[in-house]
Amino acid sequence: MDLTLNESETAFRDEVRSWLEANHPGPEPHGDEAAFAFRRDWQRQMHEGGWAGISWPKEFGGRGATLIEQAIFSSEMARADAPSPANVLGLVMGGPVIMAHGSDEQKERWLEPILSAEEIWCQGFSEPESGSDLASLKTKAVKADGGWKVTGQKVWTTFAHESKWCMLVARTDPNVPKHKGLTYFICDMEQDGVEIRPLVQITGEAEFNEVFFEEAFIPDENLVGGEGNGWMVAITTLMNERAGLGGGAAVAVSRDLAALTDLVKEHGLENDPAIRARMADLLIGCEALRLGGMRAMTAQMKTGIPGPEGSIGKWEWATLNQSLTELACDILGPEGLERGTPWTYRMLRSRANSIEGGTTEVMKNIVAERVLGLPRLR
Amino acid sequence: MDLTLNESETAFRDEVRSWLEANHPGPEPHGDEAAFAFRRDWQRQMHEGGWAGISWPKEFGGRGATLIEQAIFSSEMARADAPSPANVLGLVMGGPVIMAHGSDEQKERWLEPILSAEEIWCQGFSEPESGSDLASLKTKAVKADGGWKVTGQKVWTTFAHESKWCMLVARTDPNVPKHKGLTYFICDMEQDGVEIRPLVQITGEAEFNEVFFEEAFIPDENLVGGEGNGWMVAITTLMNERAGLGGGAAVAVSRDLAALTDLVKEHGLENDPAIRARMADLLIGCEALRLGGMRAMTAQMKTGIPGPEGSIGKWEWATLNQSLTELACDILGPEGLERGTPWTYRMLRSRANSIEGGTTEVMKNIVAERVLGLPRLR
Amino acid sequence: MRFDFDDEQAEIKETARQFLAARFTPAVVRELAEGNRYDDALWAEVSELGWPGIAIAEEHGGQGLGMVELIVLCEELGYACAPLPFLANACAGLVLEGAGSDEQKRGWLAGIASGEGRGAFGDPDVLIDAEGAACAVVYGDDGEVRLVDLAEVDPDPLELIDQTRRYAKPLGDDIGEVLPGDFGAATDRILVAVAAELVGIGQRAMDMAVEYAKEREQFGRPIGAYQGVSHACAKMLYDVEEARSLTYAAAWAADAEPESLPLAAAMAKARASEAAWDVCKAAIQVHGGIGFTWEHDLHFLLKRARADARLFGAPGQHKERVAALSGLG
Amino acid sequence: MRFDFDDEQAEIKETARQFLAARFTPAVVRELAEGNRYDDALWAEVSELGWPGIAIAEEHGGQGLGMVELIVLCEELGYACAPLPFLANACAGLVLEGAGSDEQKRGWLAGIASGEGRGAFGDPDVLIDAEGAACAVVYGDDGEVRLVDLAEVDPDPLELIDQTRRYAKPLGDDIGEVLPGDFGAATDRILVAVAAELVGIGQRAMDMAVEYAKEREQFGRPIGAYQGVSHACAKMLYDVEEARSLTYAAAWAADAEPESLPLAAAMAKARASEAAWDVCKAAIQVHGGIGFTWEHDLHFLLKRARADARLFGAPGQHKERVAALSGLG
Repeated sequence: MDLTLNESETAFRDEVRSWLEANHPGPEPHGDEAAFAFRRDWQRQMHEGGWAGISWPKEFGGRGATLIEQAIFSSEMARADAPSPANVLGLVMGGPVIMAHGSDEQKERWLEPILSAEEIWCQGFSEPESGSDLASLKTKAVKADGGWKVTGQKVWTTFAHESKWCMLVARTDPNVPKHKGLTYFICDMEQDGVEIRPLVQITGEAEFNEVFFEEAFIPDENLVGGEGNGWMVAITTLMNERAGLGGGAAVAVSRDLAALTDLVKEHGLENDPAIRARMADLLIGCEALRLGGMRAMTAQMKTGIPGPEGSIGKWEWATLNQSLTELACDILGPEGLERGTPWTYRMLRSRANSIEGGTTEVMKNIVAERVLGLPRLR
Repeated sequence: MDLTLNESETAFRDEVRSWLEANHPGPEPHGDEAAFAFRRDWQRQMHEGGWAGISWPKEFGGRGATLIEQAIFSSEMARADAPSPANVLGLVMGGPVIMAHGSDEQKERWLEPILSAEEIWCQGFSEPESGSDLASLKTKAVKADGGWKVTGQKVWTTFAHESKWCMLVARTDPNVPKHKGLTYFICDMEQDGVEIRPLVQITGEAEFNEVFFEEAFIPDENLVGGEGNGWMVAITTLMNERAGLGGGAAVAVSRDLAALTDLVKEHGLENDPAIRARMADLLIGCEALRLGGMRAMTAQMKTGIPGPEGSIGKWEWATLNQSLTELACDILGPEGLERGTPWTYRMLRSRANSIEGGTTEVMKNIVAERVLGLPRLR
Repeated sequence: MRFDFDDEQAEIKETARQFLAARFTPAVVRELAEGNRYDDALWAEVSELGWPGIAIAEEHGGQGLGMVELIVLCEELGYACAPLPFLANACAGLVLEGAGSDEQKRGWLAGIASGEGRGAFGDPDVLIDAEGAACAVVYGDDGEVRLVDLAEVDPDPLELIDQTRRYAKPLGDDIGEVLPGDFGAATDRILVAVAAELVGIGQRAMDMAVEYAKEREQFGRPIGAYQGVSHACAKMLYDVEEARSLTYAAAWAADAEPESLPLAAAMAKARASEAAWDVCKAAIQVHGGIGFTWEHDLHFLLKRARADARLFGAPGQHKERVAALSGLG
Repeated sequence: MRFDFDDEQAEIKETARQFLAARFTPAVVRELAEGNRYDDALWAEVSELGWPGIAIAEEHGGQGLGMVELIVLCEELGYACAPLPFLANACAGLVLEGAGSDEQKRGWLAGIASGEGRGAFGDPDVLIDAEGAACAVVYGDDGEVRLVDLAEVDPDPLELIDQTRRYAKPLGDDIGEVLPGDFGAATDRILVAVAAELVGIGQRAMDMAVEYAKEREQFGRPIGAYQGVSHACAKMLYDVEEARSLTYAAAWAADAEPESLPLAAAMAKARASEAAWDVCKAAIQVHGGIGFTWEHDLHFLLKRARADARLFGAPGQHKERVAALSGLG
């Protein structure tokens, strides 16, 4: 047991830290388009520095970093309050799926532009009728000359309007059990059959989109992992997403807690026992999240696969972030009711934390069924 | 809307109150047997005063009191800290079931000795394998000459060793769906085929019993409500139980909260904000319980039947009593860990509150299905 | 002893429910909230029905009914999530009638009762429904309550997350004239009115969640068949019904047993604040992603619940008062 | 960076689990607990294995291992709910080694390490495992820690709900000799040891609940298929795993990064106390009626969890310390 960094890990951290110090692009500009361009530039810069594909094998242009190095990198990014790269989904999901299930031609075609942020990727899994029950999705792909025609609606798609490619799961065979008739495609977003509408959240911002496919064409060579294997390929993708979430979350919460501590003092509440007790619960929860992530990573290094324990981390994080932002608004009093202020925005935004990326109910199901071995109901 | 007593209700309350002042038998003696004899005497005294069968119609020897009068009576009993009558289950469940479903001969035979506590009644519903799923019970009754032979095991039977009669639900037809093969009997406990074993709880006390039936004989005339109608008859009984629980509960919690307030002060914690906040939650919860009971009673006076809202009251009470006794032990510090002291006993005892008389999970199911109309899963 | 509405009160409730459902359809609420504005015609219609003066004495132009009748309307306005300057006007009326001088009452109560000369309401943090109002009743930092002629001032708007109501920055303590009377009871009545609105908000969010849970299917079943959802809905009922019992009882106390009002009002406001907020959050969770979108109506309820819950004293303050009034000193 | 046990620690854990499962069968635990007594032969056997001295320096007759190894044993002893005077003896050893004079250490540590001259442990409220012990290390009301030769005193027994351990009334401040050293770090180590026992208790209660939820059928399904039960079990895992992470990390800090120990120990004790108590309560709820009976073993865990959670500082005290050490002063 060693919860500190060893010599080589420390060296790696120092390398990341000094690179970030030298290259941090400063605060993100206002406005969605400007911010996205900024992040695209930032990713290019990261890629030039060799940091964009930190978890990717070297043969595909990545850094081939160990799990620990990835965690260090995420922590340092959060610590430096560095912006996210523009192509998050390409880096965390798209690339890994192509590397795992794609053909050599597909790797050749897609991987480098993901790293360089030249081509942005988005995800087309969720549908209005298929949230937790992903396998029930209805978007269908019908065989056409040299490819497939896709019709249906996807939702909760981030950066769809900036994206060149969409990871799309569609039903190619309606006559087999629901998990078996799905196929995984990479769909070109720049075509007439694809319509994108912004989806405004309760925060007033449009972080996501709805995407409508009307006989959108996908050539055969953009099918990944074989016809009818879409469920299996998608699940791999989701596991990568959840594992990718780990590292930085606790650091981000910890940074927020430091800001919250300042806020408590600014409002002269540092001697209020109820506030102190709520702060202590958050501090303890944050430390448990951080340590749980380290334990899960250690286990993953041994077994090679991310375990279902990641579901606890997701659940912990959602709970923490909701409590934390609500406490901030409670402390702010009437100011915590003002529209558009940072904490108010975050408090509202946090309500989605227990829904996005798997609802807390689904996380509990996974823990019950896959960790505790309880019978499943479905 | 009038939350006070009107003139006649006030007169009734005064009558109860002065009768209780004049007749209160003092503190219960120690020891199970002595306490039971004491309660038997107390019930005789209540019966002589015309209070034992307060809710029973006058034609059956009761007082024929209105719902409000019953509630006033329960409140005054709790307020005076008067002991329970010995034959609670006979009064609250046995008598009402016989009055609703029994023959004239059965009424003639059983009702008066229930009121006078001459014959004590107990309940034989739950079985080790049938808790929340009561209809799955396995105790079977087989037709015999002039009656039935019963074999099986019941559990959670209160005062079985003091009882003359047991309200027993047994399976008389194993070949029909589970709810349909049950029959309701009144079984004589004073026979060789009935064996009673005390069931010790985590408190160290044996408040309940297990009862083993080995070809115990029940004559035909002790069948209530007709062969195969046991489920319907039992459900009536349970609704009576839950409605009977109402009135006094809030008064008892309120009395306990007053004691807790004294305890807080004795320990010099009246200025501890965390304690004050927990006390406020309990005070608010207790008042909500009291008021909810009044609303449910008003509704019942209109419709004539106790509604499923009673399930909320049971759930509220369990939550409150568990929090209340735990707070008391927290306040007591190490003294709250001492074996056998009143608050420690009650804290441990309260863990059953969310199980006995319908688990909190079952209460939530009832609320979801019968109040909110959500689909049932079973 | 009888804990329900009498026939007349039940009728007010039913009429209000139907009227508000017809006028404040989801589309209307959305349109008004998105513009953070009111529709004067709707206020005129409501005034025509006599709602603004429901609890104001007849001598001052009101209907002379009680707090119970007032909270019936507040609950239904919460249920409808109606953008209307009703609550602040009612609060102004309660305080002015309770603590104003005869002259102040003569000067302003009739306008409040008729709805033609509305009252705004404020405290040191926020001023509610000032635009278009004739006067404002304002709690000051110095413990006084003042009456302000709004013809003389032009408050700065304040944008809160709740867009179904209009807020402005506080006026400060250096304008207006102090109300001479004891406003303690009126303050408690205000708490009860807000609690009633919160009960209505909670009830609406619960109704929406339950309806959705019956319709939405996942894994081949309505999601309401899963205890993860159905038990959450049961808890909503538990919360809303506790808040409702306490609120109705506090309104009754205001009318019939004023010595019980301070404790009852504190309990009602504390419980209703937590209940409505918890129910709205849980309703979003039951809805999943769709409940988090602007196009769904839940967020108007969520935000109004949050504002009502945190304004007029946060739950912790009222719990402190419950403890103080219950023997803990 | 690597957060798991090394091979040797893992082996200690596995061996302890198996040894304790063989010795402390449910029947043995029940018999000892019902008599509120220990079995000297079992203590002798445990001493033979070197457990009492596992974290005591070799020069004082111990194994010279660290807190991590000690908490491995504490967790397994909690899991087995073993009636053994292990914890108090370990606490006495930690304090004496940390704050005793050379003479005090020479006089008593060897006995504590070998198990032949056990140490009792006390605070102003309670004295643990005094009967049969050679000495006691006692925290006084006056802020001093004293070493008491138990040959000179005969403590009065105290009956707590936890019958798997032996308690006595406190000795007071007027006997024994004050330990001269700084006992702060030792106090924190004690918290970590107790937290580890609580983790083991919680794990055992969870295991029992999960097993029962798989077997017990109601309404035609194992009850573990209902989310009312399965989500409760998932929450148990959440609680136990959070407590475990914090406890292991605090043990590591004690050995490798002492400056982090005070905060880590307070976090571990606060979280483990709440986790074990909540898990035990929830495990009874999952079991239903049977879990409330004396004949079921759950209550031994419940009561030990309650005692461990409330002694050594209740959760609220440790949270206060967390706040103080985290920048809130």
